[in-house]
Amino acid sequence: MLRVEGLSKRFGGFTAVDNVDFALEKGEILGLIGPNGSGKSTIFNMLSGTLKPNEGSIRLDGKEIAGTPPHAICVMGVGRTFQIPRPIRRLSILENAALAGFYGQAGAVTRAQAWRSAEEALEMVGLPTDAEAAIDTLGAAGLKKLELAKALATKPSLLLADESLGGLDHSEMDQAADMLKNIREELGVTIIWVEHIMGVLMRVVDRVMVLDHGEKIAEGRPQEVAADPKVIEVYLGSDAEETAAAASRA
Amino acid sequence: MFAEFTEALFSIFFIETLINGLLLGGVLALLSLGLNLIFGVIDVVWICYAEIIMLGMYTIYFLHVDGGMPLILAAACGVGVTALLGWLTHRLVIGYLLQAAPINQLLATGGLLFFFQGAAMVAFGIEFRNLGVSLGSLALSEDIYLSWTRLLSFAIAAGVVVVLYQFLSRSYLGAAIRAISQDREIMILMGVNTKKLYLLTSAIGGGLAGLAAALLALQYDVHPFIGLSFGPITFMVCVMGGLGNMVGGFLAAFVFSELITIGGYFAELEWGYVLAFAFFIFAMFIRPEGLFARKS
Amino acid sequence: MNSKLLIAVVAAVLVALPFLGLDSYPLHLVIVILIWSFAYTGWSIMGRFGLVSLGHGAFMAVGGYVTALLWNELGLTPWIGIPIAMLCAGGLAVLIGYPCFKFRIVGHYFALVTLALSEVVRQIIIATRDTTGGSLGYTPERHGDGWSVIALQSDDRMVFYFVALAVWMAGIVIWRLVDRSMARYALEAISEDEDASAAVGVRVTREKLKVTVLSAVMTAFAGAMYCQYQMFISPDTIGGVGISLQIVFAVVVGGIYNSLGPTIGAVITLLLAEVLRIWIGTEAYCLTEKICLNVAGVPLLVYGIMLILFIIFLPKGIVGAVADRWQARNNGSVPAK
Amino acid sequence: MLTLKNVNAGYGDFQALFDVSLDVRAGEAVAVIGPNGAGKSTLMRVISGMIPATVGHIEMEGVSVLDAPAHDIVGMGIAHVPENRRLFPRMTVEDNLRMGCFMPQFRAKYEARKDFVYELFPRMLERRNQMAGTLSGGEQQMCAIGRALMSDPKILLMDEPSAGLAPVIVQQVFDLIERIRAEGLTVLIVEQNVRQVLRIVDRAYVLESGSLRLEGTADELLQSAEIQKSFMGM
Amino acid sequence: AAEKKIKIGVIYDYTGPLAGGGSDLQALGAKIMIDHINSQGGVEGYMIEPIYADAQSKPEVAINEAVRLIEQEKVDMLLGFYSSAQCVPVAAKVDSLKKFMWITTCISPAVLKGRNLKYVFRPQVHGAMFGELSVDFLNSNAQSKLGIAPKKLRVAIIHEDGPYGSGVAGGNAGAAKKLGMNIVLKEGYSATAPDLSSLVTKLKRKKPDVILHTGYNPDITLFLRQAKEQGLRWKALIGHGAGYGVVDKLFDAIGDDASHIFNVDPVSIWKLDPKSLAPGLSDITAKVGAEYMKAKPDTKTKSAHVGMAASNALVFFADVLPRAIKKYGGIDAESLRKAALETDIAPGGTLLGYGVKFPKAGESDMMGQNMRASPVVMQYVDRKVYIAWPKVLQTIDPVLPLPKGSAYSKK
Ligand SMILES: Nc1ncnc2c1ncn2[C@@H]1O[C@H](COP(=O)(O)OP(=O)(O)OP(=O)(O)O)[C@@H](O)[C@H]1O
Ligand SMILES: Nc1ncnc2c1ncn2[C@@H]1O[C@H](COP(=O)(O)OP(=O)(O)OP(=O)(O)O)[C@@H](O)[C@H]1O
Ligand SMILES: [Mg+2]
Ligand SMILES: [Mg+2]
Repeated sequence: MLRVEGLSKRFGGFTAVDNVDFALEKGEILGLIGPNGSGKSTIFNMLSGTLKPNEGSIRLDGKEIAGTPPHAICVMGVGRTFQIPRPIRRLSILENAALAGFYGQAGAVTRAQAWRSAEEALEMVGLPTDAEAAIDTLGAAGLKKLELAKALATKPSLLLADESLGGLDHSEMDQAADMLKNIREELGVTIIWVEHIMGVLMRVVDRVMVLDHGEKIAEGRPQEVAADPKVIEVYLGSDAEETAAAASRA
Repeated sequence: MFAEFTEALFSIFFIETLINGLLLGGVLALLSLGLNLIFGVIDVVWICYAEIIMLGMYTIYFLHVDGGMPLILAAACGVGVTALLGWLTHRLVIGYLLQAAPINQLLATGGLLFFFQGAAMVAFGIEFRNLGVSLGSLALSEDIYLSWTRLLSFAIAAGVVVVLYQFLSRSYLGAAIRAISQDREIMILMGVNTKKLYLLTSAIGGGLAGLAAALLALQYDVHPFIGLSFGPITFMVCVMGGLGNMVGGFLAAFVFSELITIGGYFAELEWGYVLAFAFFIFAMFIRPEGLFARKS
Repeated sequence: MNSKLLIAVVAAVLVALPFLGLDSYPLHLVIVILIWSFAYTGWSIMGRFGLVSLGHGAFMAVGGYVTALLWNELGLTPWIGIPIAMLCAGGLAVLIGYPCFKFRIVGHYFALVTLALSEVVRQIIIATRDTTGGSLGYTPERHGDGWSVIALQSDDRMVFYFVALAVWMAGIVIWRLVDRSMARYALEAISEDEDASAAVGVRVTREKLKVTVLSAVMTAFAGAMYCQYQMFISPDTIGGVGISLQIVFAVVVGGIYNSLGPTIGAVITLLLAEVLRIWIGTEAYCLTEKICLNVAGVPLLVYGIMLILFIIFLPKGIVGAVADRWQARNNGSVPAK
Repeated sequence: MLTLKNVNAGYGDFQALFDVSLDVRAGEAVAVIGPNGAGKSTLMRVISGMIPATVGHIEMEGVSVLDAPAHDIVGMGIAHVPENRRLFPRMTVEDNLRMGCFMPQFRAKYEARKDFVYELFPRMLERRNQMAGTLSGGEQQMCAIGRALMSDPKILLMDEPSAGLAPVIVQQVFDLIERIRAEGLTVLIVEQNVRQVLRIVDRAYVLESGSLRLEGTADELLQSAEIQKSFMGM
Repeated sequence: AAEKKIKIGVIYDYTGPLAGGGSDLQALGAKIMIDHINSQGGVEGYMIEPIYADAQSKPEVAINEAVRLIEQEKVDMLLGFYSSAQCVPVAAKVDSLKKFMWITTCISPAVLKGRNLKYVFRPQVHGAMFGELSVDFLNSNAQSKLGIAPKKLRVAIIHEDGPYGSGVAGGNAGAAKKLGMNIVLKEGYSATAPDLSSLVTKLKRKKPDVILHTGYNPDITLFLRQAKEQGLRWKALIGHGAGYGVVDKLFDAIGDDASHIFNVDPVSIWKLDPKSLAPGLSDITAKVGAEYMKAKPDTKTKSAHVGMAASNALVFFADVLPRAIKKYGGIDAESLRKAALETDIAPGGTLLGYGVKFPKAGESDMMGQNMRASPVVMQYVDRKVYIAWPKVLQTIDPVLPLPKGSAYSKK
């Protein structure tokens, strides 16, 4: 459903993403990993339209979307979360999701429909759906969940999840990982997931792609990647064994 | 029409216009220095900045004319008074609003603007007061003379920019002033007393207003509303240079002043301002971070 | 229920006002306040979303000058002139707003760009003095005595009162419509985080532009109204930075997040100016032979202090503070900041 | 060296810490672990003066920390590497380090400390003129720790130094902490990465919902089934 | 017995930029005269009850105050107004309210010209007269003093762009054109402009012999200072009232270089030869002067502003008001209007020296304008004020061209 070819992004003289190709099948979960600053979020920013690629094409269901503005891409069915949660604090939790439901869905949406999809999304991630609940009542984990709920309320076909686990404790990480699985299974959403917590990521994803300095250095099933010496060198380090263990547990 | 234009263009007086622009730029640069510092550090637009300059001019006027103090000394006192005013502005108003919405901070200094104008009017009346001192001018040729006051403004503005730049980039205090604008909360972890640092910055900014006042007093009558003539231009110079960017602000002052004088030379004076302001808007579109901001 | 009743009572009082023996001059004040309230309401429609424009003086001036110029120069009735003026203001708003929003000029920068706009418009009016009268001001030509429908002129204040009242109410209604619309959520979101809003499908530039144009058009209409009522405009009375600031101040004093805030702000600031000026008068008070105080400056001074105190102690404005109190009493709890 | 007694703290009306007591002896490395929102960061902030304690005592080498003005606390030898690093993004690495040396009593040692930090992190020497905001995550963490070390502190507070970092980098950061310990520094560290942190500290406290629930040596806790279950996903 | 009284709304600018530009002094003059009349026991049994109001240098405030005084305070008439920007809208408003308005100061022709106002009267000189007089003065003296034929004379006209400056400059230009003078530059500028260096440069390029300037206060001193510093030279500088009327300020600003500047203004009442005036007037002049000094003890040179307002107010109290009461039986607008239309004061009959007569309906396109008013050309020499023109009133033979030694004199 998604086909990316020759994608590059430069900031000034610095190349953040360098000629990356990849493709996704419907319903797949792709893990995107790589050292800090290797260009993962930058790829997300280009897929979601926040940044314009310098080169390359991004085709969603055959349609070229590179350079399309973010709101349009959202309506076309690409939902994203932000690495650092960006809720609208002046709106309630429900309104945050409803906003996404109203503006982010394809076609004309009535208010009632928007609110309904918001409630569904919040239920999915396990957040309260009462109208008054304010953002301030959410902790770090809640905010991450809200990011997901906002993306889900737009009824995406492709979900870009950026470090949904960062800063969560272990039990919450597990919950979140299960949630992503659920989303795929129940809604049939295709997912790209960026994460540094290998123990969880490897259990969930179908395929892993590894970036380093903006270039793709490996791609394949979790076990293969976890064993790749190059990946171990630049990314996994001494975590490799545990990662491999997690991958095989999946 | 066209002949008139070319004649004007190739006249020696066009060169004089360019020089005038440069010298006016010195004045604008001086005006905007302190504001720029405050702007960059505290991230609050002091709309009342020009009014602090006005009060500085009054101080100098009274000390020199009524008190018989030598001009230099009076100017020094003026700097002291405006520094105190800057300090007070932060202590009594802005300090309470650091967490408030930016618009409220802006408006509070707007309230100060009215307060300063009103206070000046109550205390000093509405008369135009004139220092009656002229430093004369430097004859470059038969036709072209340069005002010493403006040359002095230019030199002082340039000097202050250099000093300020050195101060900000070399000293601990300077580094702290830059740092506080980037992350206020963790300054405490550096052992910085943020309150004191803000007050210090406000006082330095205020003191620079006094310096500007000293040079303006040599060129303009003092009256409670003099700030209105300079306020808007000063803000725009700061913004066009990139807020908190001393060198950028300095350069922007000259862009502005050249536009004003050249526009005023070829057409009626207002068109100079229209040109400058329109250019400002345009410049914001192409370089929103300021014409002279370094790309980060 | 309760609030509906309140509104009904207020409306009844307002309609009955001129028949309650209100003198001519107070009626004049009320009209002026209503017109300004409409302009302030127009400003707050965008101002409440963090779009702090200091350029509304420009829109107001466009409204007044275009209408009056069309009437005097081309004999075009304000019935057509005002819509044209509003169109011009809307065009100007797009001209300045589109690039601003496209290039992400927000906060102080937006305020200062729009400030430059009001200066540009003011200077242009002054510079084209042969047509606009420059700082002398401009007067729409009278169309006979009494009142004229075609020229939208009237000697009878009563007529203007009801027109102004209707306009003001329309302003409140528009404010509330925006408040209840989905666009409000979008704009709240945009004002906090443009990227995050765009990521959930909000068309940031378009939403901002829509509200800016609406606000500009309303302000221009207020400018035209002011011109028709006072039969006089000058760059400083309805344009320039001074007016732009006056608008912002009044709204903040009244309360930016409430439909009645701008109106209350208008009532308070305009009446305050009036009362202080009349009360304090023009005498000079001398402390000693030589030291005299020019008390004529006191209104300005008091106005300044009030503004500062308001902002420090009632940052949500009068209406906002009252509403919070009200809510606190009803909920028995302290409102969130 | 650092002692907290019955400390309460919070934000406005919200209380985040309830009656917390703990102490850290000289030369020790102590971890504070706990679920999200437990108040771990709040605890660090109270110690370094970023937020005031409402009740309780905090003493550093017998001197009350709470009696000192907040900005003098770093002068008592307490340095804090805040959550999310919090560098000054538009200043160079070297300027960031300089800020760590801001207090007048530290300035004389500036050159020496800088050399020390560069020796510890040769990468920083390489990057010293780069804007801190453009550093990679791991580099930023080095810079943040380096900045805290500039004041030659007696105790270093670290709030989730491994958050959001790639596994290799996380490893580097923990190595780094061990090296710092080797220099004789006392460390109080907050971590989500419980397994790794328990390998490098001597003792640990478990904080939940603002109260201390458990305390023990690293080994004890590593063995504890409860800890394994709730914090290590086993 | 209940005393009868006439309530008068007196509006000037006590605050804002215009206040210091002369409005404050005008207000003082009016007040001195009102106090004087009351101290004489009022007019025909009517005491004068003034209500002073501040227009704050803003037209909209002036309108508001006018409406308030008329409708709220129920004044019988308005008196005063300094700025033409205020007079224009206020006069229209007051006239449509059918109230009587006596303008002491605003001089713009635009206030009355072509408006056919019925209840607004202005004993004051109007702006075009200023402009015409200065040109007339040049026309008569160019050949003899400057050795330049009037048609060859290079004249620059600069003015603040308000109604006042524009009005005067219009008079300048009209008259100069009629006489075929060479107008090398005519330009307006905003009185609050922070810089006039471009204007000075333009003037230098156009090399005028004479500069005709109209401005308020801060802009005049700014212009003079920048002109001096940039080396602008002229043979004569002729100012036209307002800022040029405040002699002290000129000398404060540029010192002795202010010497030999000309100023067109109604004459300073203290400069007139008492013998040329009707008996009794010089006593009043002296009294006004004494009160002036009492109010402003720092004054070095008495400004013409105070006398101007005093004189113009006196015309109303001494001539119009008694006739309205005695002949037309009251102080309503209609009676005052009829009385004013009958005013016929010969030259020498006012403190300012000129006579007063208003046009009858259809006689002029400036209804309400005193047709007998005329300014004079004064010249300042060493802080003293002399009358240079017209010839009959001369107290000095005009010094022209500017003598060597002044910073502005041509080498
Ligand atoms: N707007 C920008 N301007 C300049 N450089 C940028 C910009 N955004 C990102 N970069 C640089 O591009 C590189 C890739 O950044 P990106 O955020 O994609 O990394 P990442 O893989 O998501 O890292 P992390 O795992 O730490 O989130 C980094 O070196 C970063 O500094
Ligand atoms: N600035 C703040 N204002 C109000 N409440 C806050 C603030 N910071 C934290 N809190 C609240 O205080 C509680 C404790 O927060 P704290 O940041 O100390 O938790 P933590 O243990 O560090 O969590 P994490 O693992 O997510 O960093 C949380 O409920 C949080 O919502
Ligand atoms: Mg990232
Ligand atoms: Mg934390």
